[in-house]
Amino acid sequence: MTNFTPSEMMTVAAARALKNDDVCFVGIGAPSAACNLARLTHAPDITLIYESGTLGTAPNVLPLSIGDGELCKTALTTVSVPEMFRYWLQGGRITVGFLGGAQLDRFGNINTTVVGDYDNPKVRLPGGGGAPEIAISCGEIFITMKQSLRGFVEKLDFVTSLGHGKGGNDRAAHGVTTRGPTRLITDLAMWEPDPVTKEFTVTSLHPGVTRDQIRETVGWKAKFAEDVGETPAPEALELEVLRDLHARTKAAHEGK
Amino acid sequence: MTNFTPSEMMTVAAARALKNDDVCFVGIGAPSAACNLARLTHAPDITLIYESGTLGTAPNVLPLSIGDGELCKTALTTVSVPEMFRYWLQGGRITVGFLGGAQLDRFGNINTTVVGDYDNPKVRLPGGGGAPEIAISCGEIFITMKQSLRGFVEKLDFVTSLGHGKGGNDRAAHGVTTRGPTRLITDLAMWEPDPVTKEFTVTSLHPGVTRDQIRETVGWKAKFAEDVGETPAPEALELEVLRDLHARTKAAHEGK
Amino acid sequence: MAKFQCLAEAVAENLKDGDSVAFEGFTHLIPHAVAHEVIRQGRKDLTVMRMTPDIIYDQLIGMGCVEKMIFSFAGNPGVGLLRRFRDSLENGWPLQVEIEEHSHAAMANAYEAGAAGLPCAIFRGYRGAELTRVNPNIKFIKCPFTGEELAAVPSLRPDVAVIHAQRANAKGDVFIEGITGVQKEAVLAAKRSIVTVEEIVDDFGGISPNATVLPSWTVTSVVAVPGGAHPSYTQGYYGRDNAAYIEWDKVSSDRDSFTAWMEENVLKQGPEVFETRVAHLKNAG
Amino acid sequence: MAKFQCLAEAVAENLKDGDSVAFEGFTHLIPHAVAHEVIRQGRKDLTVMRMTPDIIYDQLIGMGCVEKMIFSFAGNPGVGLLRRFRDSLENGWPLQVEIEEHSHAAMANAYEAGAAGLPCAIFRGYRGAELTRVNPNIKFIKCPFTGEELAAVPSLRPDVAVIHAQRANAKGDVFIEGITGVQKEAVLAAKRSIVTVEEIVDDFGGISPNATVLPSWTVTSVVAVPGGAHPSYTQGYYGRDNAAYIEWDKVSSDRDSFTAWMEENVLKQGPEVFETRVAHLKNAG
Repeated sequence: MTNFTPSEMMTVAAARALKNDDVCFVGIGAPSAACNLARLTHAPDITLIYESGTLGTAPNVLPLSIGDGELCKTALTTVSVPEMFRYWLQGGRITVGFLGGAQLDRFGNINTTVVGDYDNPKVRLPGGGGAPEIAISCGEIFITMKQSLRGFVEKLDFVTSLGHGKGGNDRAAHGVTTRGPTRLITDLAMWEPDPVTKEFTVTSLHPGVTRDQIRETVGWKAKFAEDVGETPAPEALELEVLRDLHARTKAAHEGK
Repeated sequence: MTNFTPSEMMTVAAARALKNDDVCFVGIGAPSAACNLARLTHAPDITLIYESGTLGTAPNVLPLSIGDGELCKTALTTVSVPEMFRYWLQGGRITVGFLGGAQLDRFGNINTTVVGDYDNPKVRLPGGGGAPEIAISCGEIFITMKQSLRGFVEKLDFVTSLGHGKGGNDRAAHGVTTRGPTRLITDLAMWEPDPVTKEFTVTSLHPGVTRDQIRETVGWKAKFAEDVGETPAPEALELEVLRDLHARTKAAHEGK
Repeated sequence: MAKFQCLAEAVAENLKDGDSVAFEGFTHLIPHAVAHEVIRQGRKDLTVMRMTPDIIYDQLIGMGCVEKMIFSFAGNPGVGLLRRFRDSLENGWPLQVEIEEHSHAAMANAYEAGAAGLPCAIFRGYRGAELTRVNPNIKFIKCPFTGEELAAVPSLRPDVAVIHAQRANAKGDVFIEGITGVQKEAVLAAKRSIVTVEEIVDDFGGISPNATVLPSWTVTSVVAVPGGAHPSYTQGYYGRDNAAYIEWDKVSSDRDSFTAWMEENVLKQGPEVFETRVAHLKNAG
Repeated sequence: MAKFQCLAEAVAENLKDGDSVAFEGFTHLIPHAVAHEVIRQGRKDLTVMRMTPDIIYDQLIGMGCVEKMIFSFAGNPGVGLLRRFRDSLENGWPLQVEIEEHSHAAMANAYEAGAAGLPCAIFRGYRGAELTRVNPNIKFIKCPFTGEELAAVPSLRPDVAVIHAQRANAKGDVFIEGITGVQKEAVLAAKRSIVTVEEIVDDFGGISPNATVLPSWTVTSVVAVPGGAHPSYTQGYYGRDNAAYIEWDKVSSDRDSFTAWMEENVLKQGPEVFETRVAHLKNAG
């Protein structure tokens, strides 16, 4: 077996969850790597959309920012940002949206706004950006985040975007009809919401990861599914494509 | 003095009312001829906009329809129809809008919807099209119509678009802040609303037209301003440019 | 993903009796070929919508395909009235068409709201206009910040949008340019869509990075019908057949000449006839 | 009609203390040169707005020009947080900036509504999101047809919009392509606008009939500032200076290094320096 990092495992696992006919609203960082890895391996026809307006883009290197020229140059077309949020996101055309954040709770609610009190912040984070409406308008949401006690918290300091709310039917009670977070893909495991309570439950551990590692990196009492499998390790091809992508990206961002 | 037709007088008079820095929302027919005559004579920088989406167009021949290719080919750019009605008309960017119709009343209200009862029409007309919002969104409205008892009526069968309503401050009472009809340009005369009552009043007769001719072609008791002037006859250059435009248009529409 | 189909198949699969259908186009790119196929297939009870219903709606109404029409300007552009539409409304021939009438601004906003997945559109409109009396689908709401009253109309979300465009590429993406009207909005607002194109190319080549393109996955069916907009025009391909619009005024002036014309020019023909109809208009494109 | 001006004049005439200003751009075409001129002229008490305030807002805030910021994502894109913005919010240095915070969808809709002359925008948003608790400019209205609750925000109508674009022609019309963000909306929503361009050409030549063009009469001032978007990029001219964005994280990390950098790179410079800054990025455009 090839060696791989937990980050690589997370990206590969996220990529595998995408289908050839998905239409993805892609964020910068891990989601961008995962979506493009999927495009370069098993899902060549996947549609990638970045909120800057680029429809059906196929970047050769990963963008540093959501509006890099590479995204526009390789896109089918580029629309204005109001159109992106009205016709494409709110229009219900996105099958999978990616989210991540500074804090996550067990129901997939996310905070990217503030640590501490909103009016008296300890750490002022960038804010929601597209997240509040990505969270409610995409068919389903995949969350990618590295596990840590600082990030996986019992209670969010601020609810930037809705996941399953307080669990159960709370999401629907907010008038939201999309599925919300259906997968949480971390550097250690795959999680899925419990069908009834909607609390995230570990369904698969990445190779070599123990249940204790999960418990020690999550600020709530982690739950495990009845059958917890092992995530298949990244294949040689997946790693090769991903590493090539990162190498091209690094070269490009450093000015070649 | 050159001979000219009442139609030509009407078009020339309407053209003269336009200024070089006007932004006009142009309708098909007389307004289109007037706007392009202005552009080809004293107002070379006038901005012409057709509701099909063409911004800053300069057609070499008059369009038969509001969306002829000639309008797009000679335009600065062409936008979608929703954008036209949202950003350009509702956005308050038009200084002069042109309207006409099947029926007009003394306050500049217009009917292009139906003769007879709406639910049981004697003649079903095309309908309002852009008129209801042109009437309220443009800085001011010029009405061009040939005078006739059938068209200039005491009471409209249907109010398609608002002029000065019931007169006086009625327009403002509808929450409308634009000036509304400021000129009525016919084949016989120039009319302007009375500053207080807002009823159209003849301010100038076209050459050779008598007051009786006005009275006989208007279905209400026509009012005349204290000083009624004579509209200057079309100049040779105006007629030449207008006739050339019509000749080019006729040749083009008949397939050259 | 868009399916490449022949016209008969595209209509048979996607456009059913009782559907609501937008055959959109604003003078430019009006999808005549599809409307004729719908007439040949004898569709009934359609709710048709369009800002500027013109000849094809006159034809659909005259042939008895239409139950209801939602519109803002029903005329033969630059020529006059729609005589089959009038005959239906004034005399009930062949059927009494129900109408829902709006202004252009209302329809444009309603398509836009449909494309945006909203239930309604708001705009500054209809002040002092009498359509508010006869159309219950015009309401007013208050801006929650300024108190200003704004008009509201339900969004338009047809079962089927039908448009004509310049080109599709091999994947079924659709490229439109020139006067684009509300066609993009109509397709995005609809459940299904049929797009006829002048030609199918491998790829679009050097178009603008901001070109109007409908991705293949937003389109249901793509059909190559060269000349398919005739007597309307397709910028870059052929000019508008103004003579045909003027002729229509005469053809449609009575029921017999209308019926005979439809028999000869629509019922007995197929989509391939459109290419020959635009042959003499190529220079004007 | 747009006036052709030099940058100092354009800012002095159009952008006053206390104005509300949108320096818009979505990664692409960010109007850095104008922001630097505003800092040099010492503007105060500005209300600045932008979907994605980044380095220039960090600089404006750090230099004490800003009273209030309306925004939806305040980060150094792809790099991290905005350290001068944080220092203001967390420690009040040099001033405590007031914030009005929205989501991207809200801001995009609010600019769109501003361009459309409406007092507010409605959209399906903010459900279950806590910004509704802290921002009184988020309200909800009911669709009068379906009863669905929709979010409403006031439209954005700045005193001044500032953007950077590829080209103006001799009349002062402005051409933009690539990622156009909300720049067109910002200009149309604003009372006045300053547009810097890479070059002024006689005419635009063979651009698309549907190109994004702001007519001269919608623009107040046009200024040629080659490289004026640096370290952002201008498609077709030069690439993004990613290294500068990464460097900013360090420069802005403390007050002294920030102040020294601004002195050296902004206060002591003029708009002509931008052309030299993009010289090494031309291949990447």
